Amino acid sequence: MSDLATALVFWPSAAIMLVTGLYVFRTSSMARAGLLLLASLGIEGLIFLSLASEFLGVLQLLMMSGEMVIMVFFMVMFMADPGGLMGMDMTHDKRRSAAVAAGVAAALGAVAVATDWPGAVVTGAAPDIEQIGFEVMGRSMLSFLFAGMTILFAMVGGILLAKHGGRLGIPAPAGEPRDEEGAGAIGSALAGGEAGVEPGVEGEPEHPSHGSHAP
Amino acid sequence: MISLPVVLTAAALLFAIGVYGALSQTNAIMVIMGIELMLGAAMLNAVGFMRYAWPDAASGAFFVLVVMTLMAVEATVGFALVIAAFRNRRTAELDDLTELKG
Amino acid sequence: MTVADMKEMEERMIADLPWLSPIGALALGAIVCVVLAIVLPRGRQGLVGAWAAGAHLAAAGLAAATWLDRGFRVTMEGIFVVDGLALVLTGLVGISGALCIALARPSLAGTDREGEFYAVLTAASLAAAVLGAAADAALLAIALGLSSIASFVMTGYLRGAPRSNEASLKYYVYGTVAGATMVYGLSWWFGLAGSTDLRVVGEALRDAPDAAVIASTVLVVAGLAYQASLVPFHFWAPDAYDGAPLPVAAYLSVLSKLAALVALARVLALALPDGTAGWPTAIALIAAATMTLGNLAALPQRNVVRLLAYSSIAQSGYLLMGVAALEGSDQGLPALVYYAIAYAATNLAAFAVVLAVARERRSVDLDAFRGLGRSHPWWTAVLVLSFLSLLGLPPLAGFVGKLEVFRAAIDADQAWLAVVAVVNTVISLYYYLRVIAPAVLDPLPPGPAPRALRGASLPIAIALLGAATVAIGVGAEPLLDLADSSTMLMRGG
Amino acid sequence: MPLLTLAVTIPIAAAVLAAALPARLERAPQRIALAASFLALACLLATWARFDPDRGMQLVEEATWIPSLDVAWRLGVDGMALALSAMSAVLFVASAIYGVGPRPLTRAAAALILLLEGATLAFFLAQDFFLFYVAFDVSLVAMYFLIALWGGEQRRYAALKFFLYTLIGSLPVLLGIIALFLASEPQTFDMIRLAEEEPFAGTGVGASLVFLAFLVGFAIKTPIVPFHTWLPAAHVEAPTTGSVLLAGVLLKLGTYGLVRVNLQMLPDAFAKYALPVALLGLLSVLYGALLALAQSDLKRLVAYTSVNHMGYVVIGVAAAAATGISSKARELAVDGAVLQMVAHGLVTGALFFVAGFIQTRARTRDLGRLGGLFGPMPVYGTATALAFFASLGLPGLAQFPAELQIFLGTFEVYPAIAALAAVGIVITAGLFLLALQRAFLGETPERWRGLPDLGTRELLALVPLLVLVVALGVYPRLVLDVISSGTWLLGGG
Amino acid sequence: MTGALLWVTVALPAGAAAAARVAGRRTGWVALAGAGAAAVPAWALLVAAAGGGAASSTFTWLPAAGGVDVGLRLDPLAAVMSATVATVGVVVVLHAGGYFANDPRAPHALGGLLAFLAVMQGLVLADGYLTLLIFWELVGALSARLIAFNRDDRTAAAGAVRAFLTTRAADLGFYVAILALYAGAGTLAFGAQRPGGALGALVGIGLVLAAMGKSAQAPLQTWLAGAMAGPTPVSALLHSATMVAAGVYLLIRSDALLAGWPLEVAGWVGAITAVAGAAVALAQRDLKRVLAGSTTSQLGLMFVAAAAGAPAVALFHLVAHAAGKAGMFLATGIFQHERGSTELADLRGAGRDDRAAFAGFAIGALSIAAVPPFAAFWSKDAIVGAAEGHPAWVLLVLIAGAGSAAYLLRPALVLGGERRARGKGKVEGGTEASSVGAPGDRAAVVGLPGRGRMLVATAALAVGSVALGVVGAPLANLLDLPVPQVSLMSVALSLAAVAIGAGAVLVALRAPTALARAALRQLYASELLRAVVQRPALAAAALLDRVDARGVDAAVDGVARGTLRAARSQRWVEERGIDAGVDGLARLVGRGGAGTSRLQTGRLHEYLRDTVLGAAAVGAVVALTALT
Repeated sequence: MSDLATALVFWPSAAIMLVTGLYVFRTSSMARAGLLLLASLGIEGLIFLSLASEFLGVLQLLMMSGEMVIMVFFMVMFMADPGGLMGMDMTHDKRRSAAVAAGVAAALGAVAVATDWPGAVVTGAAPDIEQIGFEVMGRSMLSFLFAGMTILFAMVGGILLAKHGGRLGIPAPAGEPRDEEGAGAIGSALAGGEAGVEPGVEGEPEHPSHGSHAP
Repeated sequence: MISLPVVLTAAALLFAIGVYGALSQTNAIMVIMGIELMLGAAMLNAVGFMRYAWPDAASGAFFVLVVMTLMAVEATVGFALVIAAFRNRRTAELDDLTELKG
Repeated sequence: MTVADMKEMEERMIADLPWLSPIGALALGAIVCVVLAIVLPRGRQGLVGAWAAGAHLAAAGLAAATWLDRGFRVTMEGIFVVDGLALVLTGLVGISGALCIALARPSLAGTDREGEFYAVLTAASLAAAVLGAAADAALLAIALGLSSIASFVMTGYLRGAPRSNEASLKYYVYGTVAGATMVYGLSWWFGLAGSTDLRVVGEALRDAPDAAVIASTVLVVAGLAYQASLVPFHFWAPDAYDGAPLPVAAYLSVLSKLAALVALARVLALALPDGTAGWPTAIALIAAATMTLGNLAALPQRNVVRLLAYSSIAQSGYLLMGVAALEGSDQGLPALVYYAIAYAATNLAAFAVVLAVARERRSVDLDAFRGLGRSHPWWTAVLVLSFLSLLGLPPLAGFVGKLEVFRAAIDADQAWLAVVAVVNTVISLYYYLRVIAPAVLDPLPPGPAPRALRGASLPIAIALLGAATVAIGVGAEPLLDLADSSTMLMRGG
Repeated sequence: MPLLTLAVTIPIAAAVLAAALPARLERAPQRIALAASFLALACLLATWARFDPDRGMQLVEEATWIPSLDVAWRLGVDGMALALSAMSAVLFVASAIYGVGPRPLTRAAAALILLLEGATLAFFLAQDFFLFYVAFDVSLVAMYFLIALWGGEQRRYAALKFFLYTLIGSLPVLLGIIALFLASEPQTFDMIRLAEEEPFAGTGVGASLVFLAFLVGFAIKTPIVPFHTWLPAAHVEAPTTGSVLLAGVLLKLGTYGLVRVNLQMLPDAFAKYALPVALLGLLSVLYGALLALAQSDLKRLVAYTSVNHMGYVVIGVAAAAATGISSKARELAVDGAVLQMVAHGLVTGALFFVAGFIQTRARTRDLGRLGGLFGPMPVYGTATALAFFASLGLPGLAQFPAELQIFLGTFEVYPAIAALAAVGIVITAGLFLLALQRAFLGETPERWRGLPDLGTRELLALVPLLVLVVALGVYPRLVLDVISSGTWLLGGG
Repeated sequence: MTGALLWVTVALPAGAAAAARVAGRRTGWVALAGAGAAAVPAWALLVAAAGGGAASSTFTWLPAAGGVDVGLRLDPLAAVMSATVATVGVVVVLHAGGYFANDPRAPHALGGLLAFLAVMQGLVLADGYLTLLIFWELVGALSARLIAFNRDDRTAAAGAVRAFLTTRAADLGFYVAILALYAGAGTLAFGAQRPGGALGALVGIGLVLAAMGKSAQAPLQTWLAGAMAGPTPVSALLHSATMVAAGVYLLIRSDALLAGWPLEVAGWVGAITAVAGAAVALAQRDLKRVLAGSTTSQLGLMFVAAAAGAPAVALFHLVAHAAGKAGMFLATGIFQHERGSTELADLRGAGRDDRAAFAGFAIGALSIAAVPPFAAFWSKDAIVGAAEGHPAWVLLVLIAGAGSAAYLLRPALVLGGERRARGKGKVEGGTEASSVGAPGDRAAVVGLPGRGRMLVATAALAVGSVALGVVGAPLANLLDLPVPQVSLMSVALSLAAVAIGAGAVLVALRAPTALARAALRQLYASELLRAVVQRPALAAAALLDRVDARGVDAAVDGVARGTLRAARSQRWVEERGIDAGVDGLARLVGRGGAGTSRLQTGRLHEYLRDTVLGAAAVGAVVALTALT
């Protein structure tokens, strides 16, 4: 891609990416926020494309579309006022957060601009897909495998944390004597002395599947 | 035209937006979004560097892949946690999580 | 790169495989755990734990065998270093991980995700072992990621308990922010070096512009420092330990922390050779801040778990003295290694007793420890020994450890840091005594006798850890030899 | 034969044996304690026979332990170590004979007493700081349990106070040891070498701080006013044997350390601070004497006289520190101080036995309630009078030559302090005579008419001490020839 | 040879003491044999010394710093003292055999007496100040033990305690003197030169003070009166003849060391004590206390003699006084047995009942009152002569002489006067022996068990009082000192004084009541000592005890808050005591702990914010260190 084309894609994309990114946190609707994030990161994929990283750009677009759809689902499921109808504020400590963020931006931006970055200043090139393939299947094989492990255990962990009810969907046999010592003991350990609190698994709320539209 | 500092500055701004989100949002999901943006900024850096400084550095591309993986897996676990939290408290507001302190 | 090159590389990597056997054992163990957890009936999930523990011990054994038979080697085209530091960490992870499983087993028995828990724990151990051996930014990032994720999951294991949930969520947000920060910093390192290989990074950073080096280094350090709970990246730790199941807290305070510290040592030594950007001083300052804040914050605690959390933050500070002395002294690395071993045994022993008390008395308030000496003399003995070891009294493990880091600090011209550490040691006496004194001195409070605990794994673990706390101090010589001969390959490129 | 090692290990091994005995062997613990304490004494007497007073540190037994830190099992004797360890062994034999309270020793009591013996002997004989400190702390623990398990009504309070005070006191000692270790070149825990090389020669800030650390630690143990408040409480509540050993042996740990460490290893710093230390000693002498004068509880009275008598030791050591190298006064003062430690051990041991005997008979130690005891208990009265007179420094009894030498040595340096300290002997004379008058003279009240005189076991425990008191008083060279501080005080061996 | 003899002299009585303890019923005779045997080497020493022999047997006692020696020595002074002690010892032991004839605790008493003889021999034979101090203190301890012989008697116990404490307090001077001497002269041998300056002053003051205490010189004389609560033979041996003379012996022994102002001080003390003691003696209502006052007074005269540069005279008077005063005590012991009391009121007419004993008493009294030709007449005249250079001392000595006549005539008149019908004497106070019964029962008196032995002993001393007048010159020769000159003037003066004193009693001139009361109460010396020493010490002790019980930090807090807190009893003390040290120190640190703990708010976004700020700080620090 030529410099001009790059510029033509990059500038507006970058602007949109940043604006949508910022508006993720300025909207009072969680669904909107999710969509904005999707947009922002999707646009980032476009930028990747413009910066000659076609493989990564495409990958980013695909990932984001998948991921963001899931995220929107979540928002609808769990958030108070997912549609932002109530206009409620989801922020705290905004001024100081903004100041800190501005400071971070200033510091990083200043260093980024001021630094005489090393390396060849080239145009129009980036590692091509073959190089990436060699990298993945060669030097970074171990890391790649490890990334796979990470995904596996993120899934396992996610299920562990999120799935409700008996093990792997098999309901506990009725009448089986439950070892209350196990869960109870840990529970009390965490409760830090509040004996009697039995936050056993059975104590979970039954159907937390949607948010309450409390006034 | 475009040059490396421009890309890096854009990434820095994106990162700062992510930081702002992580700091200012009361809702866990929103905070996760901020984190996604921060990771996105890191990817943008790497891509920028590959384009303008190290065209042959495939390890950078792999690094971006890794970051994408991280985005995905962290989101997965994050959502799972939010579900669990919601089951317990019917809320994912971080401001409510103040039982542990001191 | 040609196909022939590729072939050659492939052969080299295959030849490297024996050096990877320890982490291979953990990886295999973790995956089989998942399968077993699915396959085995609910009453048999304990077998998953046994398998996981076996995998841990196998990893430790393979690490020892690797050290003895094969020696040290940079493997996988330079991204994975099998040297003394990494092998010691792997061994520690193996043994401590197995002990953590033994600690966790009584609490977990009968819960609904027992098998998966062991799987996740083993994955965390795998991540810890890899973290300590990674010499590549991408591997580092993903290893920290897996380590973090597994930790979050374990912390939040008690889904029904709001405290566990809260702890996990806080840990998660804090950890992912810190991880993202590190990734951002690593991306700059890549930009400065043109490679994610930390050795190449080290060469590049030597001459790179200061501002970029400093900024990126701070960002990278943030990620590792958070997992090592160093000030100012420690905020998650007390809350997470407090809310997590106690065996998990023990795991986090030992394995995750040590892995992060080892990774920190390696990353700093590789990427910033010869103290580029003056990091030894900065690390020394962080060490001083960490031990001071940890000790001060521990003073008012009444919750023994939180107290131990702050204590372990303070211990991170002492451990970090070894890292700070890496450049200035040959004794820095041995000090770090020995202290890590001593700390692992000691802190696990402390947590084990606290866990036992929590299970029996359903409280971890200071008052729950009153009169412990009357009802459980052996627990109390181990508790006292471990706390005194944390304090650093001879002949316990902690004493030799402190001595080693003091030595290293002085040898590295950081005597001021040793002085700070000494002052901190004095402060820490107070809160350790706050637990020990009522446990040893008070009579048993009136009330119904608590239920006796069933099962042998916890008492055995307590006994082993107590013995180790003493033995590592009294028989320090072999371990000091080990520490002395543990090296860090590829230092300085 | 490694006699010193045997002297340390036999009691400890016997302690383990006694603890492991089946409960039905009722008399076995006492027999084991007796046999072990006699064997330890025999080892030390054999050492005494082989001892050459003209050489300093000698008969060193050394076994490697942790060579990396130059920690070793180093035992050795010079005059002070031999005299004090032999005196301790005698007191332990007496304690083993008497048991705890009126009954024979139980398993736990025998084990604790033997553990205490092993620890204190190790402390006196240790020429390695590692061992020195471990022994220091183990003795504390054993004594704590002696008080806490067999003490009087407020034993918990007393034990707690004792424990906290002395544990807090031991921490500065540890820090001082670490400082000495780190400052030595090459670094070592070898006390003989540290005494020769004096890593903290001079009076710089470092030397002063290390000196103060040791001083505070030993001052609490000794105890020097104002660190003495734990002592009366501990003594009043401790069982008879506990008091005997606490006063007779454990207090010497402080003054021994003062000589061994502060005087031998930090002479310059001590010279700088000699005057304040001597003034503290003087304060102890007068304060202890006056407080003792105000007591009506016999044990409290004796406890406070210990403060007084240890004050003399402190004065003597301080005076020795103030004088230059190899002056006459220095030798006199240190000879006197060491002899005073030995004499005080025997005399105070006897005094606490005496107090314990009346406690078991009359169930009170209140001098106001007692009276006319000479009538029913002439033997007891005579023994008490002898012990009293010994304690008030009557010539012909053990403490006179000790105190005289301290005065002679001190007067050349601090005439005013020596003269004022001599006032202490008048006050102690007063308090002992008044006690004698109140408790033993006058008409015997009806309630004490039937008190039985001393039994065989009591005599067996007490008489040897009194015989030694007389022997040392008549011919102090029995011990002084061995002490011969001139040969070892300046290091070398 | 002579060296061994020295040790034998000390060891024999000690061995005899042990033998007497186990001798059972025959203890009196065993003790006598022991004392007699012990006298042999003592006299042998005197003979050797008379033949010009001198010896020393020492050994290193404290090996440090070149060694400090102890040992015994023979020189004329030591020999004379030793012989005196041994001889009086034999006589007193003989008497005591009778005195304790019916007492089951006789072995205890006789053993004590013999043990005392052993240490007294050690004292007089000591070579060097260290040895002297050792025996000096031992003598004091044994004295206390013997005074408290009658253990049911509270007065005796109190007397013993007071005797020991007073002398030991004075011995503080001895200690300090030894320290100063060693520091100044580097030796503790006799004959050392007094060091100059402050050290010399300490030596002088210290030794004089020690001598004053032992010899019961004003104002430390009160213990001697208290000591009279002991058995009478003990009073005879310790508190008249030998032990109390040790102070004089010390002055004589330290003649050279104390030359100059220290002796001047001693002289003044002696002269004043001589008068004060006489006054005290005059006012007493108890015979033994009369004799005690007299002893004080006579010892004062010896001080004067020693101070006036006539140690031979002092020694002469010491010997003469020993015979006379011991004789009187022994006779008193007989009366005591007969009347069960030593109160003068109870003894009225006792001399008529027992004329033999009265004769012994009278001869002793005449001697002490300086009636010619009895022994003390010569010695006292010599004192007057020796003090010529000090007119004031002469005057005081003469007054004391008059006083002695008066205070001795008074009891003599009582003893020899008409019996007065009266019930059984008061039993409390010095009634360790069985009293015979009502006064006037002469048969009972004669049949008193042990009376024979007591009489023989009394008689022996009476002979001494008669005969010893001639030893003045030989003594002086033996000691190689100027022979006391008895001038007509001094004879006349002292005779006049005696006459005045006796006359005053005969005309029943009464002293002003206030003075009499003061004299009866030891001129308030006890009150003085109590106010100056005892009360402050006890008050300080009590105060410190209160302070200490509340923990040392309470003292810092001030008295006001301290008293307030006292109300809050034991509980407070406990908590405060334990935690004060730990908490107080840690409070500051703890505040820091609370502060850092407050950072942990539990609010995640604040954690993150603080972390970013902290990281920024770290970055800033790194940047600073990297750029500088």
